[in-house]
Amino acid sequence: MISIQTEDFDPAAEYQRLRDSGAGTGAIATFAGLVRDSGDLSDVEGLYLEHYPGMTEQVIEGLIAEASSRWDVRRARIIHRVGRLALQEQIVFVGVCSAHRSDAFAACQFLMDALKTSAPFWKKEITASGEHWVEQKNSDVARSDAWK
Amino acid sequence: MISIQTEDFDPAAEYQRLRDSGAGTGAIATFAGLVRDSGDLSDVEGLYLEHYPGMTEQVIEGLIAEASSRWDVRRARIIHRVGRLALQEQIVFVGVCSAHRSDAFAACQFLMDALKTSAPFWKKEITASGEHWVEQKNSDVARSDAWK
Amino acid sequence: MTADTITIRFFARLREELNTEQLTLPAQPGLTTGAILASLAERGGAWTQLQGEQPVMIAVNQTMAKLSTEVRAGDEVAFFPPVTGG
Amino acid sequence: MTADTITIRFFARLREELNTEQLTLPAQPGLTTGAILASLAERGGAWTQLQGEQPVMIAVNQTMAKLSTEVRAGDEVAFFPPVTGG
Repeated sequence: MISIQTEDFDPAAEYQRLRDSGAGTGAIATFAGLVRDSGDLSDVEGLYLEHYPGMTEQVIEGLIAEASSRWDVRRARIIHRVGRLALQEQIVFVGVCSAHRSDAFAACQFLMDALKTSAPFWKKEITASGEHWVEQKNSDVARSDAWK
Repeated sequence: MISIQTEDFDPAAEYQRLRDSGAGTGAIATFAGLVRDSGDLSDVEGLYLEHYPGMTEQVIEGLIAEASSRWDVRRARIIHRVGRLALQEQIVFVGVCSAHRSDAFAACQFLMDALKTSAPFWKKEITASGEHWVEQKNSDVARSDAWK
Repeated sequence: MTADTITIRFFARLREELNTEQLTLPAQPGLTTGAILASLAERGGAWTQLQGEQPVMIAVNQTMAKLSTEVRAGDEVAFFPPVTGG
Repeated sequence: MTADTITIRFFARLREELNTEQLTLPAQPGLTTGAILASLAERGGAWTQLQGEQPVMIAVNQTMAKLSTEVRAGDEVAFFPPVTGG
């Protein structure tokens, strides 16, 4: 399940839903990304996140389908926020439940890495002295390519 | 922080504590293991977990120290339950917060893999027809060795 | 948008620097996304970056596309900088 | 436990099959964990597995140890099957 939303999300409720996926579930891996005080710029006070509605959902559905074909994925949940976000707010949640821990970890990490380089989101850092569109990192591209 | 306990734990409260680790935290990776209905045996109805009090805590402290020396670990939390556990109960929680997602994922996964092969816990599967001490898996040893 | 035009959308830094969210162009037989970028770059100013050194990502009908992808009437073409979500 | 003995502990499958949680042995100069295992195996029955094919893990004073690790009076030695937690 995929949600792109301006509202905050509740990881506890998401975890509970993943946990309720049946007696064969042995492993739940989750990842949450938060707004940090330093990115491309230091003294970051917040972020603005833009996305391409429609295409974003389509891309993420494709990523979940790919993860499900490569690993045992009993349920996958992705939430990505857009709009204005303050320091320490939650940006993104990826949760995967599986029979086995290796699959849960791999699928969760693959989804996060692929999300960073494939899903049409753009991040702008906001500081007291101005704004700045974040540049794509070579390290993110390398991490995503490593799954191919 | 390390807890070995018979009582259940609350991943939501653990996540919140990891999240409250300061404005430099950008990534929180968590893993939870649940009692599955099939392991070495099928039709598993529950587990009994034994540990070596004292040594367990010492080993896990060493693992957290190793993770902290290899990756950016702002906070790490490990909870492992012992005693009798029913189907779908939570067994283990590993949570790591870091500035960066790659460190959070790596440290969380390393801790889980190392826990499986280094910490003195033993699992017994309970079925309607009897009990059975779980054998160590070669795949777990291989995963743990891969971090060396 | 009518059946004989193509909708062009811009996102993020490109949207801001071109000061344009969306525009429409007439459809032409054999038109590619590369040809659209070339003709838009001729507008000068900030538009020249569409053929500059900074990479421009391309989507046609919300699927990633290449410079050689052909575009038909009714299609939605999007140009944007490399993505930075997550 | 007094100052001139060694405490031996067993866990999990070994504890059950030996029907023994803990025992004490007299300390001896140059005694190793391997020598302790050999002397316990001489008890016969389930005890022979301590020198059998199944691996026995060893800890001395709650730190992983080897067959050649020397053991002194007051030490705590533990024998157990490969661990299976997590």
